Amino acid sequence: MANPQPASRKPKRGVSLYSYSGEYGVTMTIEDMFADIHDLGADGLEILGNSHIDGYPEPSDAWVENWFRLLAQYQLKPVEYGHWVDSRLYPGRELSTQESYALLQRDIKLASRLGFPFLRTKLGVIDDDLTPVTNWREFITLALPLAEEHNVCLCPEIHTPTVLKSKMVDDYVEFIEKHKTKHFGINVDFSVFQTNPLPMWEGQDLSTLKFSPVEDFVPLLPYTPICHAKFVNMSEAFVETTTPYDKILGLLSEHHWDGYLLSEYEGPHKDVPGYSSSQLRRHHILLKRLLGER
Amino acid sequence: MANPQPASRKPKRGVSLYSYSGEYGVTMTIEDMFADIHDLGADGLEILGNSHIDGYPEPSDAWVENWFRLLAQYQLKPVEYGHWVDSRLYPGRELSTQESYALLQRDIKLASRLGFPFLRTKLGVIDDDLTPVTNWREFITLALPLAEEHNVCLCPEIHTPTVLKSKMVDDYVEFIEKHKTKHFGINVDFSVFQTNPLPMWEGQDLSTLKFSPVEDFVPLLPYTPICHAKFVNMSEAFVETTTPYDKILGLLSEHHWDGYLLSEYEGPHKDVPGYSSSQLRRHHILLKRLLGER
Amino acid sequence: MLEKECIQARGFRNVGEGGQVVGFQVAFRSMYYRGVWLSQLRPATVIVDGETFSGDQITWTIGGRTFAQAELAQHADIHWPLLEPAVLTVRKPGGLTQGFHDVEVQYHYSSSYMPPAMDELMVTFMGGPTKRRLTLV
Amino acid sequence: MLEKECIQARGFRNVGEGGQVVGFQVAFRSMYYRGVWLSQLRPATVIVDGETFSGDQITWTIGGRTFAQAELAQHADIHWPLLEPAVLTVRKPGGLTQGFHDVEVQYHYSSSYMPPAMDELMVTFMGGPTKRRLTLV
Ligand SMILES: [Mn+2]
Ligand SMILES: [Mn+2]
Repeated sequence: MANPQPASRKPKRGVSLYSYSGEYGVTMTIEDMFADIHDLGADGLEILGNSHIDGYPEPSDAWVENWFRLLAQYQLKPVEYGHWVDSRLYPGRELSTQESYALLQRDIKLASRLGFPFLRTKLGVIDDDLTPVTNWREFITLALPLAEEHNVCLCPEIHTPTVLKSKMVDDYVEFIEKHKTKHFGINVDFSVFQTNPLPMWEGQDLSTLKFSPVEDFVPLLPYTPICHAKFVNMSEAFVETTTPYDKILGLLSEHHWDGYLLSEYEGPHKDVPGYSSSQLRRHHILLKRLLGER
Repeated sequence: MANPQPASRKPKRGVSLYSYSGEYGVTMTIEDMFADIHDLGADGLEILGNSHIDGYPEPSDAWVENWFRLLAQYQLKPVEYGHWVDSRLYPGRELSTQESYALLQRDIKLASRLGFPFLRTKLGVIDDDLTPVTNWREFITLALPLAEEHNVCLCPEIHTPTVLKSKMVDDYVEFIEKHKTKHFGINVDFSVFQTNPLPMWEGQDLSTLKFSPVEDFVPLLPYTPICHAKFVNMSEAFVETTTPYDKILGLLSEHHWDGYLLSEYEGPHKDVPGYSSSQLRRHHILLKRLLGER
Repeated sequence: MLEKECIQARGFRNVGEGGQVVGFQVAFRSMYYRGVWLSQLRPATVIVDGETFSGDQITWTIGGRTFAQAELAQHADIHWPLLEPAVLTVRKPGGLTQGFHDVEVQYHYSSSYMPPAMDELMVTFMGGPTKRRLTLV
Repeated sequence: MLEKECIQARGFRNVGEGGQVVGFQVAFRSMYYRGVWLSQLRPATVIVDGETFSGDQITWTIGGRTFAQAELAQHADIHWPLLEPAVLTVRKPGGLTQGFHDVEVQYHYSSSYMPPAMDELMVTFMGGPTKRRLTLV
């Protein structure tokens, strides 16, 4: 019932635990989040290493054992593991290439131990335009053999205010092509398609926000194994009011893209018990309808 | 700091986990309640068997091990174990004496395993005046040898609308005297002294409520090893507005009564996170002041 | 952790058997301050969008075991812990439609230290209404 | 579980050493959505009833280990988990008086995927005010 198999290649449904960040540890445990996702009939999971692993970066064997018990009980697959190369880890200086590589090694091994095929690799930035650190090619290149060994793919995230047609994205694509690697890719966060963002932060000037036409996604699909299905407002009619989900999912289905859509709720009232969960339920009704799942 | 020793014999401070019943399992775990009580400088604990023991009536060894770990960590002593002889356990008939005795055996053994010296033994009633079941003397008599073996004391609770000068209390005292036992006593809940109860239940007729003069407590002190320090409204001036705490604690100190006062919050807003905890903090400021603790 | 409301949003879903949707499940927590024995429970009624389900249309699942409502009275040795929502499985061929549903659960239990007449009263004074609007995905 | 507020009521108490009250403790949780390394933290300031404490008047306790504020920058290998409140121990001979106190904690941390200029901003946008009225028993 809960989880019908798609008849042909099409997007799969998952959830990022980030969606529950307003309740995690206050009114929800890891197990509560798993149970909540199970109700959606979704079977894919994103966690954030630094947030959701007790004892991070060295969880106990008992924690790991319980991790796999919970995955089995709630019929969930580990899909994406969020982590950070915190370039400004020490005050006053940036991490060296070797130091950054050491952080990558730690998280690749841990993600692999927990069964994740994808890592959402968040890079440090050097300016207000969010330009990544200048040595990213060096430490990613160092990490590619380990990623290959563990069969994982490192995916920086493309997120508003960045747009799909941008030097940042071009640089990532160029890197992938140059290395002819399947172990580096991009995670497209649907915030880049937001045509009508909510005024979430007081005083934010919305008039300067740029967004990407959905068509711009097409040439990037081969480099995009995974997406953040970002949403901020699901109406009672099961419509996301800020982002053209119909167009995005239409495009993905048309191109037989069959990666995971990881629901990522980033709207208001995340600290109101049950609110994020209720938004997720509406979001998966939308996804099921657009994907033709009964 | 937290827990100065009284210079002479006087009441000791504890807390019933019942106080947190609006938050237990929703926003508080057992450990949260222990940590909360530790802040009060109180060192005595009441639990309810049916509420607070995972796997009741047969907790796992791991649960019991954790129980003693928590007691040590938060410097708390098991004082009273609440349990019920649910006489109407089966629809349509009352439990036999032997069935009631079996329930007592189960709880006496479990309470003793967890280190409790007192049991708050709640009896079934047969009418609107809360008259206890007619066979209570029989099954309590059967249980006395086991109570002696485990060195525990069974204490029915005297609670409003019952008053201290009543047939129920006389009967209990007569039973204790007849058996010359230290393994049966009464728990006096300070609700019996409430001169000005809060209108907690809509439509309740407060004009008919009876209360006991504090002086009536004196002849019962020898039969009262433990009290529920019931409270329903602590003001910002650290005064309980319904119950003459100054008189009650004055009387107890004067008579060198040195049992535990188990704070039992039964006021409004128990489901508002932090509310009961904040009332308990005020209550223990009151108790410390009246007991001369710094 | 438990959701604060009596009726839990988590656990609300259709259930199937051999490829057919045969009904739905709804979980609710006890609003009482102590756990009760199954024999203290009285058969529950579930009302969804005005449609009433009761008696043998409903089973209870507690502690991984499932009971017919008529069996509850026999199980004085099985405890419904406070921290575990009871799952009601309601027979309804085809299940519920995707979307919003107004769900009400009526339940009660005996409590021997209260006047006997109260045993058959609905549990409304123990924690407010047991209605909630839920979303079925 | 954590209290929803940043500043936790649990853990607010005077602390002693050799029979003397030497200060007080206050615990607060991270309102960020991910755990941080100690070297990402900047020294905190605690304000109680208008009195300000900072620098070496304050130590941090995380994971059972206690750190001077000046040491935090070195510990890039020690993680402050989301589920664990940090305990600030504040030196104040005699401690705080019994009763109510208005407590404010100011803290911030670096986050490398945000513009570098944000590293030194107070964390006010991550979860509202960090003030709370607490009761010392
Ligand atoms: Mn994202
Ligand atoms: Mn009581």
